[in-house]
Amino acid sequence: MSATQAVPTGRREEAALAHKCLYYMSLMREMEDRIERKLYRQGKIVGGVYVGRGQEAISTGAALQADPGDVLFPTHRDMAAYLIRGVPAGRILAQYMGRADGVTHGRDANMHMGDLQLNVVAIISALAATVPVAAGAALALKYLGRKNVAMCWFGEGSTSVGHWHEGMNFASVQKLPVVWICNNNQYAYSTPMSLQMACANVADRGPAYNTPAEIIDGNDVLAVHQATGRALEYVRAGKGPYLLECKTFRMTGHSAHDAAHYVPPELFEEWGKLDPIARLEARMTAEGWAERNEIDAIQAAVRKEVDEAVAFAEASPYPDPATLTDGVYGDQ
Amino acid sequence: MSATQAVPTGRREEAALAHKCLYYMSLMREMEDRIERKLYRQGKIVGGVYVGRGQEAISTGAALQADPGDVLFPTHRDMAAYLIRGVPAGRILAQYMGRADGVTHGRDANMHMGDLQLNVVAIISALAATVPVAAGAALALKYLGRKNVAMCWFGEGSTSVGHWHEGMNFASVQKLPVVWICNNNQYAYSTPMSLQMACANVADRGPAYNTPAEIIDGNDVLAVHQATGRALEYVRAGKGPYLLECKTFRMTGHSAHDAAHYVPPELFEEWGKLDPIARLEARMTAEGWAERNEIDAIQAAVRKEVDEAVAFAEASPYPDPATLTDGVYGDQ
Amino acid sequence: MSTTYLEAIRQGLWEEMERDPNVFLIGEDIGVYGGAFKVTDGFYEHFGEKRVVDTPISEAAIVGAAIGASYMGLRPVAEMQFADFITCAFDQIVNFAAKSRYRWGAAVPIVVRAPSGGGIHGGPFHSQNPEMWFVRTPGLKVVAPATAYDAKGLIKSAIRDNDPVLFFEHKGLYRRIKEDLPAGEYTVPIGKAKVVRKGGHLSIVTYGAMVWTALEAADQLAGEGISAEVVDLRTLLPLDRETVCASVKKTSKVLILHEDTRTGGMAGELAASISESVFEYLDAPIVRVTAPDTPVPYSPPLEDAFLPNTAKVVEKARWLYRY
Amino acid sequence: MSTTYLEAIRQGLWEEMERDPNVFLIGEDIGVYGGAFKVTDGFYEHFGEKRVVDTPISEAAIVGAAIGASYMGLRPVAEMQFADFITCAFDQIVNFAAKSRYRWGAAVPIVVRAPSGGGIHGGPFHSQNPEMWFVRTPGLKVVAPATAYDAKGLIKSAIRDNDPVLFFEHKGLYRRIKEDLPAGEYTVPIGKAKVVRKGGHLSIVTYGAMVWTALEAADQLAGEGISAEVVDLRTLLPLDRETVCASVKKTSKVLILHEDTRTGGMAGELAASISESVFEYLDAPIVRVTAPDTPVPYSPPLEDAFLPNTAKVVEKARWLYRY
Ligand SMILES: Cc1ncc(C[n+]2csc(CCOP(=O)(O)OP(=O)(O)O)c2C)c(N)n1
Ligand SMILES: Cc1ncc(C[n+]2csc(CCOP(=O)(O)OP(=O)(O)O)c2C)c(N)n1
Ligand SMILES: [Mg+2]
Ligand SMILES: [Mg+2]
Repeated sequence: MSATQAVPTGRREEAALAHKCLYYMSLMREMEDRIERKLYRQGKIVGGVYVGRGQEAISTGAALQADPGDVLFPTHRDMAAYLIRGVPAGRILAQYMGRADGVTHGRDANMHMGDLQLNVVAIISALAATVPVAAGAALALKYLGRKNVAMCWFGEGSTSVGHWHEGMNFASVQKLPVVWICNNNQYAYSTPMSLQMACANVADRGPAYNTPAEIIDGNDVLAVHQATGRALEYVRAGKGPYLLECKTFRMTGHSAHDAAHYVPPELFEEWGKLDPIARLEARMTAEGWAERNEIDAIQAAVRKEVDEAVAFAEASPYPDPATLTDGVYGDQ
Repeated sequence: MSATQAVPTGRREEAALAHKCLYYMSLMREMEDRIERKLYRQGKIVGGVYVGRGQEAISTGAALQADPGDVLFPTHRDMAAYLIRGVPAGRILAQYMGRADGVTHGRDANMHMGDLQLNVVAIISALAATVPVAAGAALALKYLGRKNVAMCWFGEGSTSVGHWHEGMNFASVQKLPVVWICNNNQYAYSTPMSLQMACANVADRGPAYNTPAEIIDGNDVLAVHQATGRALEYVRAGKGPYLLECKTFRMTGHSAHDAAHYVPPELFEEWGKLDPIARLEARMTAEGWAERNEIDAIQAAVRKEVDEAVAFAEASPYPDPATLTDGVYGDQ
Repeated sequence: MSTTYLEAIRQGLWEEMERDPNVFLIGEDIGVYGGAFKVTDGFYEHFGEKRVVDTPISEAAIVGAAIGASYMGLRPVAEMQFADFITCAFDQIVNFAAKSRYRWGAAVPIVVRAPSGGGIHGGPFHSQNPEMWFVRTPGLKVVAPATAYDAKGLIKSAIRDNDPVLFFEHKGLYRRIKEDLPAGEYTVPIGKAKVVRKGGHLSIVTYGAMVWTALEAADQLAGEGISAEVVDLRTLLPLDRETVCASVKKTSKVLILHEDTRTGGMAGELAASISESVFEYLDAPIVRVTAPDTPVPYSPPLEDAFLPNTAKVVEKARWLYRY
Repeated sequence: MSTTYLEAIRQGLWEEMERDPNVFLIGEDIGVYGGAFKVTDGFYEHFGEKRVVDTPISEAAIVGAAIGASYMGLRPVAEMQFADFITCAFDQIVNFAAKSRYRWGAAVPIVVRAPSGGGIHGGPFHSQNPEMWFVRTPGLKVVAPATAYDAKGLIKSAIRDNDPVLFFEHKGLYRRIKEDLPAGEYTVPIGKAKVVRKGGHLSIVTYGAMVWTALEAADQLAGEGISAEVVDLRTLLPLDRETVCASVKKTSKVLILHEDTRTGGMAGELAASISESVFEYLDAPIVRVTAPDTPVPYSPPLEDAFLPNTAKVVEKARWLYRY
């Protein structure tokens, strides 16, 4: 009888979930480390690089609650959502490197990628532009009688954009099935919360749309997972949208070329102690969900997977310039 | 000793204010009646006609609190703000009739008019577009060390527009001296509140900007006046913006060509009983602020003023087509 | 039974909604009220609130929601109450919708209907011709019908098209023009111009309401022995350069006419195309008749001076003929 | 001491802020951070938060607030972090700012700075050339300097101008080009093109980063005995048609070059102007070298194929010369 079998059923599910969470968070972390600290510095990524270091719990915890038929709208800091949807790590790296096997075949950069087969939609750069689009997808799901929902992420800074307001409002008036997830990492580029909004929390904006808003610990993947479950229950019941504000911190500059001198170092220190991966690992061993060597095995597997993904991406050719003008229109 | 002199000082001020309010509300009513029910039907106004019938208390009560140096941003239903600022009635009518003496000299239509000398800014059609502009004016007033504020009106429907959100947010973050005034007349064209927003009141949006928001009876001109006073005190003290939601009703179609079949007739009936002019008149006689014959005299004076204004406008020539391309640029 | 331009669009929308349950309408005051111009009058009663979605005042959300719904397989037709307000949805149209297919292969089969154009004394914000903001944006299609027949046929094609189509309906034509439409169902292809009057001395290339001005001018010119060919572009993007160039090849002289302001207008693109492709056939300068570079003024005498008209076209055409 | 294009803009902004206390900056991350491209680095420290206003992510509010502040007598300089996001402020620019003076006489002396252009592998949303959305909008001025000298002189003129000026800074030039600037203060007039290289066989008309491409091409062509004149528009609206037409009159052949996509691009307006005004002087078709009609792709080989370059210009110029 193995250790896992000794765990009662409920605990077994928790343990399995924790394993999954750890795997995806670690995979995202490793992917982004490789991108930002290696490939970018090697000049293999010529465009912008934005990572979600320290925020992995949010896309992981939330996306793991989604059904495959639920439509995801991740931001530039939600790579785990793609991984969970089954977008191959190698294709994501090829995407960053502008290769033919990238998710957009070299047409667009970094996290600007999507796949309608997998129900994951590509952002555009303009922040919050996906918010009304997610509302529209939710409208369609309702229209078509599907039981699915849209799940749309945005940063706290993005809530200042007019499109955000219009999308939130429209979705609430129409009682659309959408879960809004705010990655509140307290900075938008160099702009702190205090220069972004006069209210203390993004959740304070829920009442403007009569949308229930919950504040959660965005560095606790299981808390995010549970809260998303509550939100989904509400939303699937046809009660309208639900807003989750996940408090977290951007453990990096805005992008690979930003050293974040404007962030008080204490903040990095303080939040570093709340690292969602370290926290989950500690919890897993404390709860008896995993032995240390199992955790090490997960991390080793992740590193291997990323090694292979890098190899795949580096082997991928650049797109053929002859394809430059293809696909602007469908009837081309 | 006249009746007015018998009134103690405080009461005398109230009486004088009531007279002023009655005069401007009546002038606005008479102007708009003449525009919508006479000139428009006579084909003398070829563009759109939007009136503020039933809502006169809001622009009147609020604008009467403003100092001449305060900058006003009225909507298409706030004619009293112009009259109070001293824009001549004849020029407003000439504006509607596209004449050379119109406030914009025939360049723009109806309430699309402004005069920077008088600190009143012209709206554009796109709703809520003045909201960030008013924030900018307030920023400048603060920058220049003036003690003045911006006062910006909008309909409840306009709060759905992204620009509204961006302007409200920016003003609150910067603690700008601006009083926001919502004419909540419960319809936006044919769209009722229930299809416009999921919250019950526009004031419910105040917390999203940490902006104090007060709901007031928009058909009680003295209540509007008092509330504006409170708002101005707060705003002039440098505490940031303040939002007044004035509940009222649009006692007309959206525009002169809209019969408003979509409005349940009971609503017109119910709100008709709350007519701000009739209410003020009743209060004035009840409080002993005016005799009936004084009120009649005000109404007669108003009619005469509008008669003269119509004559002025009708006598005004059309703009000279030779001026068509003038003034697109300053250095032309 | 003669059908107005407005009624033709109504019919096209109605037929497409009957044909395909995934077609739906979204916009401000389009439901119970039937739309500011009553184009969708009766749709709400017939198709219900699911398929006729009244929205808050949120042009960006209207277009954004249309995009999202189209990703899920629906065929949204969004209405801008006036074309002038399309500026509020600009980012959604030019950045989200236009680039989606090219970037990641996600088609955006939406239609954005926008009543545009002047002549109704609507002033600077109810009279604009915003087409060139979009003609310069790859990934969009831009349609501007002049006749009831084309309006119906093109709205149907737009709905069936797999790319985002901006449909500029000239509000001055809504109730002004009428014609008998075929009994059966038909479509008009996007991307094809039409020679609406044959002529030999010069070509007038135009679109939208100005097609009627061109035809009136051609009539008048005919009386003077000048034979003008009139080309109605019908679609502005993708542009049917072939039909335009073929006409110029034949007549060797071309007058380009549009209601839109001059600088950066459609005439520029056409002039470039013509002088690039059929330069050797040109016997005279390419002539433009357009509105001047100002906002659209409200007062009737100003707006009358602003808009191109038959007299201005005839005068320029005469000059061109004599050149 | 050589000054970069970026540093030239910095200097212009700095000098104007020193000169006029009513000039202030407004935008995202322009304060403590010094701007995404560091154009305003050090401004916050020197001028303080009153004159360097960091905003929420709200392009419409940034431009709207600039308009409102300008009504009160200030001289706001707004920054779009990337020109691509100007679409979010579109209504404020084309409807509020552009039409204000014409409608009711209220001047809007604002500047909107927008880093535009490709070549840095920024992909579809960090590489666009949005100028034509504005060149077609009467009431705006549109400036696009190619040199450090012009960038400094034009930003100063833009700030002093009494109308809304869109200032497109080519981000690919920021640190790529350098030149010695005069010690004293100077301005460059808005609305004046410049012949930056004289030549007799053909004219290349262009602006922005492509001026350098044109000059390189002209160098190469000179080696083949082809003498190309290069005209740098510098201002796109109001357009200096005189300088362009004078060059064409002299050379009788013209190639128009822009980094922007083709359809609806600046080349169209220029072609129309040329074939309207100096048709009789033309000895060859008007030739365009532009980007193709697609979004700007990210991957280097795709973007390289997308952008016009010296080889493409030389090839077309040779063809034109031989025509
Ligand atoms: C409309 C718009 N304006 C500006 C930018 C430039 N920009 C990119 S990311 C960013 C900060 C975003 O902050 P937030 O929404 O909090 O997300 P985070 O990056 O912190 O996850 C900015 C200003 C943009 N992409 N879109
Ligand atoms: C951005 C925009 N969209 C649509 C319109 C068309 N429109 C004009 S007034 C109006 C209703 C406005 O409602 P509200 O803000 O409540 O003001 P009210 O007219 O009720 O005073 C609409 C939809 C517009 N002017 N601007
Ligand atoms: Mg953030
Ligand atoms: Mg209303």
